[in-house]
Amino acid sequence: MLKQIEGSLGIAEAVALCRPGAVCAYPISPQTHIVENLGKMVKTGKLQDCEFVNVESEFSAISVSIGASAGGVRAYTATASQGLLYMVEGVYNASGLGLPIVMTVASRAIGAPINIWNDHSDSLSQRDSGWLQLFCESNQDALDTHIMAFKIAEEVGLPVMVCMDGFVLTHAFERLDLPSQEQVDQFLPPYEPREFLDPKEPISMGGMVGPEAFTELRILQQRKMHKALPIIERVTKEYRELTGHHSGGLLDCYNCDNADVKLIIMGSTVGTAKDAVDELAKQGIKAGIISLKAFRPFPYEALRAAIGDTKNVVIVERHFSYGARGILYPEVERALRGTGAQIHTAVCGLGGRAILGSTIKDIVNYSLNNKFSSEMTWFDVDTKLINSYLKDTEGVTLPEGPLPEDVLMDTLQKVRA
Amino acid sequence: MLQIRLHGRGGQGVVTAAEMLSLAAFLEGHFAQAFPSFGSERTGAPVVAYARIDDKEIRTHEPILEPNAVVVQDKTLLGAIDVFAGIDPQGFAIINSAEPAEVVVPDLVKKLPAGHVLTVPATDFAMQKIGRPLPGAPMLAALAAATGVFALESVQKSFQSRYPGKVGDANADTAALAYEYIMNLKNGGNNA
Amino acid sequence: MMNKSFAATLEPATSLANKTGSWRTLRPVNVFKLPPCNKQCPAGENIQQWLYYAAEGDYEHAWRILTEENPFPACMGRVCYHTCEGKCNRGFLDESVGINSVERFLGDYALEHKLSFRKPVRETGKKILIVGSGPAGLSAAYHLRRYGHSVHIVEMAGKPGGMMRYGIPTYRLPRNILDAEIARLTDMGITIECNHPVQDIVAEKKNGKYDAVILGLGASISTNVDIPSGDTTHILHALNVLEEISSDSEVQIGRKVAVYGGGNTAVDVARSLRRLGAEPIIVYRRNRDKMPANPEEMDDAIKEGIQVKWLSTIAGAEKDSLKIEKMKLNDQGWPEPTGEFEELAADSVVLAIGQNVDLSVCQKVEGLQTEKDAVVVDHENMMTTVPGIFAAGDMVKGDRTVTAAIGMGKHAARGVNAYLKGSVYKRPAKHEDARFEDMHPWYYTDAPKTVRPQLELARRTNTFDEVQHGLTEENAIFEARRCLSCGNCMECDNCYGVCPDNAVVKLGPGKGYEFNYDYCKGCGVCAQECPCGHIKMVPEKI
Amino acid sequence: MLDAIKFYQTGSNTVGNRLLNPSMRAVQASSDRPNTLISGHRACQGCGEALGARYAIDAAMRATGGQLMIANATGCLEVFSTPYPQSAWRLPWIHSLFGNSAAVGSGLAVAARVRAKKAGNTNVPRVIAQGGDGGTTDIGFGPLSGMFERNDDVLYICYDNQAYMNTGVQRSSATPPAARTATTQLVGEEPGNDWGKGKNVPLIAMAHGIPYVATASVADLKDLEYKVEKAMSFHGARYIQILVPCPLGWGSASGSTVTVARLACETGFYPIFEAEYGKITSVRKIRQQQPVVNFLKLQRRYAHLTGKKADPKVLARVQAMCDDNIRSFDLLGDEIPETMPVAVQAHERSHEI
Repeated sequence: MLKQIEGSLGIAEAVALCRPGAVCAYPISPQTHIVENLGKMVKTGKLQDCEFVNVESEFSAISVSIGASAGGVRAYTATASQGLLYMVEGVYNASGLGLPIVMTVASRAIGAPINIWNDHSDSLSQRDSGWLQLFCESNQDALDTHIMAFKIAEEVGLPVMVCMDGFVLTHAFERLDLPSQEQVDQFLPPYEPREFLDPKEPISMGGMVGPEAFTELRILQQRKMHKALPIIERVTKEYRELTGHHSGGLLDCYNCDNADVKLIIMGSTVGTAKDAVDELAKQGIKAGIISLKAFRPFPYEALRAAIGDTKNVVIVERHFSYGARGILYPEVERALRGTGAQIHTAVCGLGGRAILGSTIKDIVNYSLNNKFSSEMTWFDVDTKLINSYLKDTEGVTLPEGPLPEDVLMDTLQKVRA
Repeated sequence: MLQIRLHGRGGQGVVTAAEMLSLAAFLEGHFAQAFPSFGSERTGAPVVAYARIDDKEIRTHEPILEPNAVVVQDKTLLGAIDVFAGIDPQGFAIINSAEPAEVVVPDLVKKLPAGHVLTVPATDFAMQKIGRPLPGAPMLAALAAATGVFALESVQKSFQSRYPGKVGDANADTAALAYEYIMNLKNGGNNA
Repeated sequence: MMNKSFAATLEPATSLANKTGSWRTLRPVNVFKLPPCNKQCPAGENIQQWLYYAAEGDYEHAWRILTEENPFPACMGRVCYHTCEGKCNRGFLDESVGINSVERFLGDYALEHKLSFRKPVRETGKKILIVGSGPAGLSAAYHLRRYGHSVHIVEMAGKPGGMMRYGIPTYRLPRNILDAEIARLTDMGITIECNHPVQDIVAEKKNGKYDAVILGLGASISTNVDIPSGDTTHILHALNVLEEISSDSEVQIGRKVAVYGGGNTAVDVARSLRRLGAEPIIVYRRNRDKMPANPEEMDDAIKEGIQVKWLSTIAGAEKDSLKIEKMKLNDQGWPEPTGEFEELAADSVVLAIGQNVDLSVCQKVEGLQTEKDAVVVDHENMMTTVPGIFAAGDMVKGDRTVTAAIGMGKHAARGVNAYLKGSVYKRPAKHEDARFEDMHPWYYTDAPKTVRPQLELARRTNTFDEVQHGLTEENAIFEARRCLSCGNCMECDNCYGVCPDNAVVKLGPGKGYEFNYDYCKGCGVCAQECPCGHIKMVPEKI
Repeated sequence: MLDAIKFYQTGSNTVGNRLLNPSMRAVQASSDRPNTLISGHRACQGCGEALGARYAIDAAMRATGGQLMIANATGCLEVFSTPYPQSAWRLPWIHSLFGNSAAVGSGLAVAARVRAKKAGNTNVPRVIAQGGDGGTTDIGFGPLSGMFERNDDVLYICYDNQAYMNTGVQRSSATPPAARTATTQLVGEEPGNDWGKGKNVPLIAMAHGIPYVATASVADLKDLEYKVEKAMSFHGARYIQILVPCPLGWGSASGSTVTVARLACETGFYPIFEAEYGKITSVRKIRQQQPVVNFLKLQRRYAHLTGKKADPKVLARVQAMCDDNIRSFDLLGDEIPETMPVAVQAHERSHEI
């Protein structure tokens, strides 16, 4: 059913279609509208057999979800940024316990300084949390991914984090095609927990595991992640066949045939980038976009296949690792090892700075003109602003334009000299 | 693709207006997108919202820097920020004011084609019909009248579906007043 | 079946595979201690155990446990001076348990329900002669009969019972009770021949072909004291007075009677005389603290209006007055004359200053050693210096009470039984004492002793009806349930409950508990929280 | 008649007693008690928490007919009961984190209700969340307060041993003044834990206006069981705080666990009471009052108050604290104390508005 609605409402509707038993809410922008809508649905009776719990913190949001999931119902919650960090202990715990919770992360920067706008620092900080992390490029993709997420989580036996860009997607009013309840019921069977607390068959969940079995437990957790890759693909296929929506998957290629450069992007920037490369194509510049959907588990093989023999690969990231470089780079490098591809990272769109079509075009041109002097380069930097500080404090300035990591490091040499 | 930028102040329903605009376009079978300038808006602060209308899927999520139309819900913003930045030379501008465009934005009137810069006393209309200074519906109706891209009825329907009952109807009535006002202007009439 | 997670999800109760008993350095063990009441009881009654059953309302079982040691609960419940109660650990808490009254309840219950002693399973064919049917003789007869021996008692008086019949006033022991309890013994097959004074023990034994003899002669001769007096003065002996009263003959004794002495007999006489309308006054040479009479009896006597002249001796007697010399106690607590005298109006004097046994018949037996007022016995087995001849009761050194006599009778029977088998009886070692310090008094609730309803004092002074009434069943249970069960399990479930490791196994009613050493970590909470001190922590052998 | 006779041997103070009507005996007296926490667990010798947990959960099992599940905070109880590959629990049990057992309990309660409703089942399993004092009064306090405030259908049991024992006896906000812990050593001007700090969670729980709040101790089993059963008769948020001595942390003999707890109550050191909808409804009176020194001298954490070098002023201060408890809670008298105004939501929940 087509609707012109806010992304958050679309997600709420999608979650409701999955018949959760528990929805836990704690307010934090920009995810709030999702749970507000779900709360309303529970209260009006539109969403039946579900309880909406207004908790007092994100820590309790994940904890109530853990309890509900361990108690044998579908559990859902949503958060962002500081909220995600506040629940981290529970995030790791949920995956360790193998509870198929689905959580939306409306990606937002982490403070300090406090910043409510979008980047990927929150979701990427949970890289090693043991959750599946699925990124969404549009609201339709996000809506569909949530429905798939429940099925994937329950089949794999691990929780799934659906990462959608805060504000950019959550607050955007767009045309969304919602599957019918019948379709979703057909796709997602009634919840059959793998294990849950049941007085009829008492189990002890969450015992203490020492060195004697911890490694093995972790290996089995890794094995679940490996299992998840084909499950994501199969579930995506089923879903696409049922709805005709081209959503989900491990990754998605656009304009990749014979592309001279391929951009690997996660999230809402993909849409902007698609328009941008279409415009470049009119100028004869062949750039392709790889929308990376599954960040955890990481689809090494699918990515290698998607890159093919393309030599120029740029990862567009909305975050980076302090003291290191891009977060995706090591994964991509691992995927492409031996192909001879040149891999670079373009960092932009931090803390809500818009990634424009022009930004994408700049990155493509930078790559094709072999301007990447360093593994990582910042784009859309307000050089004047940063220089106004650096000049006063350290007597150095940065050049205009994209800022490569080596140039940034060079300024240190200059200071020393 | 038609890209519209809406300016106003927190509390004036700017974001809602953008959403209603996208809904009106959706109701006519277009693809449409609306989104606010994401911030922690507080009442009275300048607010920007965006809308796109197209006949194919809208993929981009960048903010609108080169709008085809600018809607200014609060005249006091004119001196404060450059609301018309990047406006398409063939674009439209609708300003909430009882005064003529030539008085309010004489420079812009000169820059854009004749009849593309229009004022409408949207707040007055809103006070008449809704009783509160919510100029969203009349501004959209004015835009519809000015551009002809979507119909008055779609604006009315969008408000009525969002606010079923009295509030929606009052918005629809307000929209009708504004629509007539612009049509009258376009037809060379003098609303004064 | 659930699809359980590896390692992080565990099956229920799998910890049972972890035998934590290996942590232990101390292990709890159940110990059975000797309660102070049992220890004190001259008859060796297992008081704690019969109270245990009485508390359950299983009176027959309680009575059977009681009569394992003592065949006269109804009598004892009336005349025993219950020194057990003085030792009762409950006394540290509130008041001692009214053991004696529960005993009487059980005795009366048995009489009311016509409970009888079981006949021995087999007859040994051995014959035993018992001389004297007082408490010692009857007790010995009872125990010997239980062993399957055939027992014949000879009694010089007209009726059996000895001092129980002739030395105790009826207001303390109605004779129908005594008769009923003796009848239960004869029902077992014990024969009693009254009006049969024994002149020659050895001849009686030989002629009757007895395998052994037990002598149970009572202290039936009142001790005399020389009081300078005129001829007209009435000087009587306590036992004679009591015997006269009990045989219902008219007693002519006067109104103001001085009872001279401070023992139980003095009190018995004074109280009996009060019932005859006299105004007895007890004259005693020491003070109340030093008085040997049972304090409760003395309390009752005072309540009944009996006066006492403390620290006084009778220096002389005239027709209707006595010359009293005031005494004082020296450092050792013994009375010394002060040389001060006073007059006391009195029609007569009853001497109650002690009784003696007539040992003349013993002195005829060759080799039978005697000492002052007693025959010499081996106190382990009560055998005299003549093999085959045993003695018990007043004629053996020790307390001259009914209860002591019953206890000695029992031991004499055990001695005889061993002797008949060709061995020598040795008393078994006693269990460790159950001390109050080893108990956990917090658990016991405060509760006053049920005071047996007493006859109104007014009535008591002119009737020989029993002064002490028995407990109702309700009161008896209440009283039995006040028992702390010192040193012996009362099945309160505390050890079972307080074990943090669930290592105490409850075996079911009457069976108590055992420790599951597979899991017991030896923490000792059970031992510390056992109310009665039944659990002890002992070092583990490592 | 046997039942009617007031029973003065050990009365109601022992676990059972063969003379008592079975209905008057503790759950723990029954040979078929649930033993929800079974042998083989790795608690220290004389562990008060192991004892308290079995007492409480067994009672709750009886009260719910076995329809019960547990959310357990991190801590000794969790560590000693469920080290891989063995669990000492016999009922559905989950351990998630240190500070979230109240919230996990809320989630379990939601799941239980939703599953029962979907299945058309009216017999909804009940939920207990539990933890030590650290997990309750400190790190888990936010979720606990949230659970109370929402009036979620969870009984929270705090096994209060007055410090972080699992990590090696560090101070918590439940540690009493002057007590030695690894982080409040017996040095300086005021050795041991500071005076004037800490929080009284039972009173705070009452201020939430929840249906039921109680304190209890392992020294009074019947009272504890009564309170657990009472708690299970309510729906909504409930809180029971059970004093569970820790031989390791308190420096008491392993066999003295119950005795020490008893002395804590009999000295007024640890008031035992219950409250409904924010109002105290009963107070466990002191049976045999004792000076607090009798409680302190059994514990090495208070060695500085009772030894040769003891400062009598500090001991007097502890005694004054106990006396104050005795007065405020009327532990000796007949009154039920007015402790504080009742929260408005309590009136609503108790349908007094």
